[in-house]
Amino acid sequence: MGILEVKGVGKRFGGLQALSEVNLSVKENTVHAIIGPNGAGKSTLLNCLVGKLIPDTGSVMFDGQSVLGRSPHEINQMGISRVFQTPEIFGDLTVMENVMIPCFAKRDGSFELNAISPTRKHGDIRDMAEQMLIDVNMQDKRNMQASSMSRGDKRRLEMAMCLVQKPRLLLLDEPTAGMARADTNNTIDLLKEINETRDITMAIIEHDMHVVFSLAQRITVLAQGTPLVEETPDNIKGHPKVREAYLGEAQV
Amino acid sequence: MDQIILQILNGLDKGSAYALIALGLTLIFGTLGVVNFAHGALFMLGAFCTVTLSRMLSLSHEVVDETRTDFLGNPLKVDVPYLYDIFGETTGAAIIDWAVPLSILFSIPIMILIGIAMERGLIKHFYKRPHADQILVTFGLAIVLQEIIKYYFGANQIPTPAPEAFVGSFDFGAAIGFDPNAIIYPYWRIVYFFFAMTLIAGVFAFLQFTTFGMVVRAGMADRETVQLLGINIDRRFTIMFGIAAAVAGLAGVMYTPIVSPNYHMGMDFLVISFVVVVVGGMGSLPGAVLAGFVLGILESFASMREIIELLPGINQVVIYLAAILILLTRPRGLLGRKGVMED
Amino acid sequence: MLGLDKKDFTLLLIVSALVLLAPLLLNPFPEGSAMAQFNAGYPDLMQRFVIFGIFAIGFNILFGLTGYLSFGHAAFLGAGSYAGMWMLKLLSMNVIPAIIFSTLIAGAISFLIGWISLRRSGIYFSILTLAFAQMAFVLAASVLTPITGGETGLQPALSDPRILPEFLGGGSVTADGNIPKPSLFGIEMTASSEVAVGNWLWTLNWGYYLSGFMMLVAFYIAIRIFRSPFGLMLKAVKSNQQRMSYTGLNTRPYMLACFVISGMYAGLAGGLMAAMDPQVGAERMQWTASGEVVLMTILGGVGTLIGPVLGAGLIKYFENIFSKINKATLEVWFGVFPDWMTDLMVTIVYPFIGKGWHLTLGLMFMAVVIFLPGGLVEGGQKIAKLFSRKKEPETPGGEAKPAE
Amino acid sequence: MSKLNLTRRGALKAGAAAGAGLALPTYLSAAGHAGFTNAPGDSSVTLGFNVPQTGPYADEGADELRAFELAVEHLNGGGDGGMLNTFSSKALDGTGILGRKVEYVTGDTQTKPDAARASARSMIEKDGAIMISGGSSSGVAVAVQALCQEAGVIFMAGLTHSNDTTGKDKKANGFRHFFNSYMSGAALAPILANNYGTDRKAYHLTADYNWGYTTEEAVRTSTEAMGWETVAAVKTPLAQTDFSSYIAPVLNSGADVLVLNHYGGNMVNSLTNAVQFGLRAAEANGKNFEIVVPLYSRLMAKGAGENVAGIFGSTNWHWSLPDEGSQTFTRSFGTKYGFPPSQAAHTCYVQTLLYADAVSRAGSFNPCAVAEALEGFEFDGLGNGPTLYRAEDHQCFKDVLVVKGKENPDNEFDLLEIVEVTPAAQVTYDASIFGGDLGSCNPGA
Repeated sequence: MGILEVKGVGKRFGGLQALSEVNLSVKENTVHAIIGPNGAGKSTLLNCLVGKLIPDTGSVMFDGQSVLGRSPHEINQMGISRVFQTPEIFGDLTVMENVMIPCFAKRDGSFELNAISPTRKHGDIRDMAEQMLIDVNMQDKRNMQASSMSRGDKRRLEMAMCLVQKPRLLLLDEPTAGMARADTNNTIDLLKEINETRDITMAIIEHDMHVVFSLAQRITVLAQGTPLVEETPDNIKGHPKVREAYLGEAQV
Repeated sequence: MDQIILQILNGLDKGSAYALIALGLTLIFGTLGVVNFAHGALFMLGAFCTVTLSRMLSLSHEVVDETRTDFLGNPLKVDVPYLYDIFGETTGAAIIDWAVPLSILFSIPIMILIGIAMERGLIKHFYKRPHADQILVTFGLAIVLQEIIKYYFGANQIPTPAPEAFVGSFDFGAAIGFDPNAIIYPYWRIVYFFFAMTLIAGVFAFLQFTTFGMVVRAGMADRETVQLLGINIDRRFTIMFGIAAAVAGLAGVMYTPIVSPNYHMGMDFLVISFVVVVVGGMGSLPGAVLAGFVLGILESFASMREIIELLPGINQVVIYLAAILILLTRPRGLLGRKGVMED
Repeated sequence: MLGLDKKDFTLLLIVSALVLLAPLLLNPFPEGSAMAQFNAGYPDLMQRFVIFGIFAIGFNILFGLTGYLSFGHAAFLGAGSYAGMWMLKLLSMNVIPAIIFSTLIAGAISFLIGWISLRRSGIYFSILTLAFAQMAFVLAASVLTPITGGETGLQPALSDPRILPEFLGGGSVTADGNIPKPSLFGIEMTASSEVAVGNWLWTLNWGYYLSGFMMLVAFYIAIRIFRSPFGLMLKAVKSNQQRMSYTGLNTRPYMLACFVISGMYAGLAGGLMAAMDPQVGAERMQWTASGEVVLMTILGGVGTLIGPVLGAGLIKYFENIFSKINKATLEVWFGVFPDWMTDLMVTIVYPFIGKGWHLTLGLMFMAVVIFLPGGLVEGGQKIAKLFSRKKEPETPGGEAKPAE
Repeated sequence: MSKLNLTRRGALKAGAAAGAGLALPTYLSAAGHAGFTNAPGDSSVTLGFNVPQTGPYADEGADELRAFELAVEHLNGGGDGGMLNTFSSKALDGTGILGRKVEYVTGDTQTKPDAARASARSMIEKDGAIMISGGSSSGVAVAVQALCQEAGVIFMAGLTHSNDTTGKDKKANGFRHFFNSYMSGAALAPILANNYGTDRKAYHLTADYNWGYTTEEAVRTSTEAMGWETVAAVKTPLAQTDFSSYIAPVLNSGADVLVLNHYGGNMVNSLTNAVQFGLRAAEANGKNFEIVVPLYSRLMAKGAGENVAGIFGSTNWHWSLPDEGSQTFTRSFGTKYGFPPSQAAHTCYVQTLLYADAVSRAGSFNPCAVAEALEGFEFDGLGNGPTLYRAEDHQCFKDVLVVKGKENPDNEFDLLEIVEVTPAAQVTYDASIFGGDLGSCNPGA
């Protein structure tokens, strides 16, 4: 039994069958990559996992509980965090505040009317956030306005915001898209370290095969809305079906 | 039955006024994203173009008539328009009588100039500012324009009748087999309806079939890309503003015989025009027109005696009630685009 | 101090001092002098300053923190006023029940309207709130006349029951046959003391100080909300709702709580208005009244603590002081000049005062937004910067501005 | 703590010119003042004129303000003295009021009860006004009247036509010279019956607010008493500008008379729309279709233009009245401003004179003394013939004018012609029929 079990999921947009009969099992403490050509349904699948979309058929179980019909904040509270393709952060707020918000969500749940007590008196939250900033090496930027940072820093911040919640499953949507090689390697190292030291399961959508093969323990190949193969990285390399699906697009 | 047909006529008539005002507003607000609280003022300025032209045509010199007296008992001074001297009394009177239709020609260049001046001088600097700032600056401008008009024309309504030829009503009922007088409708309102339809069609055709329109539509969808293509979208947006002002102004010009203008008429229409645009859906021109007609017809039906007796006060709230129901069932109004002014 | 950090506490102290000394500060010109026209230190206007201050502070909690622009806040002000007035009619002329009840009723109504309107965001939310408020207004002015007094408004009457015992402000009629006045355990809201120093005359009014105290409480609570985790969440709503839900936070209850708090502020303001001046007109709910609080907030500075209060003060000052200047006043002012010059000056200034006060107001709106983007607070900060020697270190990344 | 006491303000105002030096703080106590709010100093007295200066009634407000300025001028002995010369009471002699020069302050009601009260309060609290007058709507009049009662000053209502002002909302400190809905109905009905017959069917359009209700009620009752039948009465929103959807069904409803219980912009628009729909030219039930406007004003007639031709209505006063008082007033006003006064201007001018006269006769500015002098006061020479200020409800009873829109006006002011001057006796009613309670006079302080 994996921590995330997707069974027979299908989703239709008007005339387009975006997903059909998708099965996926993500084992605890592994890094599981989902790859596939453009339009294969990767993002749709991800959106079905976090409650942004509701699949027409099938089931999505996280740790034995169904996530279907739950809203994104409930699914997050179950232990699933998501990193977006373009970093989604609180641009108007400071870096510190950005990290404190998920701490509050972790401690107080999805709603708490803390309308009178001063934020600065919540020492535990402060400590949590402070430690996280040190972990991602951003403590010197703590008072900067988040939107004024570089894209790389924004992504690091978003990662920190997800990690500080200690999720059990981290979903990453092309975490290295548009990054320079050096940054990509840094990100790979960071994710590896996270996976190893924090016991966080990861599901990652990625185009960059270098990233995929550096990180993933298992890979699912998606094409035209259905999973083609689910295998270890070694077996995926040179798999005929995968070659066929990518039609030379893959940089294997 | 005749009552229903009559209220549909009324609704179309009201709707054409709403649609016309909302059309101009949605060009600026729904697509350029500027919350323009001065739009009602443009409508009002259009109406006062008519008043101004009609005053200019009636420019007069005084002739003392010894046979009559004024209110203080002095000999009465009679005003004789210069036009009478130039064209003779009959032709002169006829020209003055046609002041409202003549104002169409008079107001177009003026309104376009006002619109362009407004955009260049003020709005241009506010495209990137928060909506709150746009509200404050355009509301301020609306008040200023309104007060200037009040200073010169007073607060009272100024009668601006339609030409003699359009006075009276057309008996629809008789034409389609009802009793005489069952369904009558004033000629001028029929004219207004067709005028509105023509203007709406003109604006759509302009945006749909000209290169200019295509560029503007592309610019509305994605301003940056169009600019990257080396097209000067700013200038085109300026012209769009001019056109929107002209549409609002023309709506005002033709409306004067229906409701005599005063300086406040723009504010009276401001709320309803925003409601129409939003109910139609942000960023949608057809939506604005459709919403105008839907709300116009609903308002007409709600003002039927039988309905008011059933639901007292319904005539007062029907537009707002409809707006709430539409927005709750259709999140982006009737035909709105995703992501326009949703945050 | 009081759970505030030093900076906020200083701000609270300054505002408290201003409220306390307003009767002196707002009457800088001696009685009878030509400039006395600009004195604003009389009870009615001072009460309006602080009451509209409360209204604007509450509105700013919604608009400033979350960015949700409600165009129907006047409905809560009006509902609060009607509720307060009914307390004055039925229960007693003591203002305490009126104020409490008006806040609660406005809270209940804002819960209903918020619950529905918050299903939409952006302009769609604005139009929903506008539609609800306009419905409330037109119905209050017409079919609800038995409850609201219609267009004429609701006032206390000699025939009202006022069932509480006399010492709690009950009783229909006073000993001399008049309607009792709103009071606080026997102290009438209109009661004032006057202090005269030379030709200066200051009116210290009970109603004003009660309203002023309520405003300070409201202001203090607003600071606490701004600095609380709840306030942080509201700023997060404004910044990025998507991230918020993927962080496990439910935006709906945060928004609804904020909307209700904001509505209760409006209700409190409405209740105080009824208590200070026992008369409620339906036009208190009209869209122009909703628009006015929007303008106050923007004028003062959206999202700043003190801005809305300044904006409210400025607009009310214009409405009450500029509208009262007439040609005769001008002739006195410019009377020192030769006749032709007096006439000239009067001709130039006349369009901007008296019946032209709207024009001046409109010009001021435009001037503020063009020259002081960010409102009066930003203008104040600019001036403060001019005078402070200390040069601020340039931060190219942009240090996040504290919400001042 | 003392109660509100503004007596010192007037004294300070007067003394300021002398330039008193810095004095020690003086705490005023309740004792030792005149016993009423804003008692004036020895040299001047301040009146507050509260009129709409912005909004749709701004022109009417401007005309009221002109009348007030003229009244002040006449009271202070300036100009030609106006109606001081024709007024039956001779207590006023052009030396101000009780020897004090009359000064005034102005404010903007915005035709909103809230704004009007704010403005009036500032006059009372800041400027020391001892009397408030003016206004152009009943909502404003009722609100400001209640305020004056509470503050202890006299309110001399301006233009307010609803029965409520001196009916259910009457106050001991408030006085109305203007006529009301009931009188309009009582004056109009016989004229309508004479001209249009007694078997008419009426369709009412009524503005959906208090004044509309009382007017519809008054006209219905009095016309039905003449034998008319009311086919329907439809309420129209106050904010309505285009009345087409209300007018359109009228012609086919079986009615042959349309009664427009509208005032101001409502009336201008609904009448314009009705004429546009051809109602003036139409026939129904074999009779000419007719339109009636219960309350007329010249400014409204101007806004409606030639649409008013031949339409009946009632009005409080008109400049073409032939009596000496009216003629004198029209002359002074017209000479000063270049056009004739409106009925709103007339009522405001007369109210100011009546107040000044009552103070002079009472020999005191104390509101209770003034009220006593006004109650039951009979006078003449201010237009409208012999008039009674009835003590029971503080309503003036005088002749009411029934007017008709002129077919061929000579000039832009000559829009209405007087059809009939209905004598006061015919429009007098029992003071108790509208309920309400005057209470007792409040001198404030």
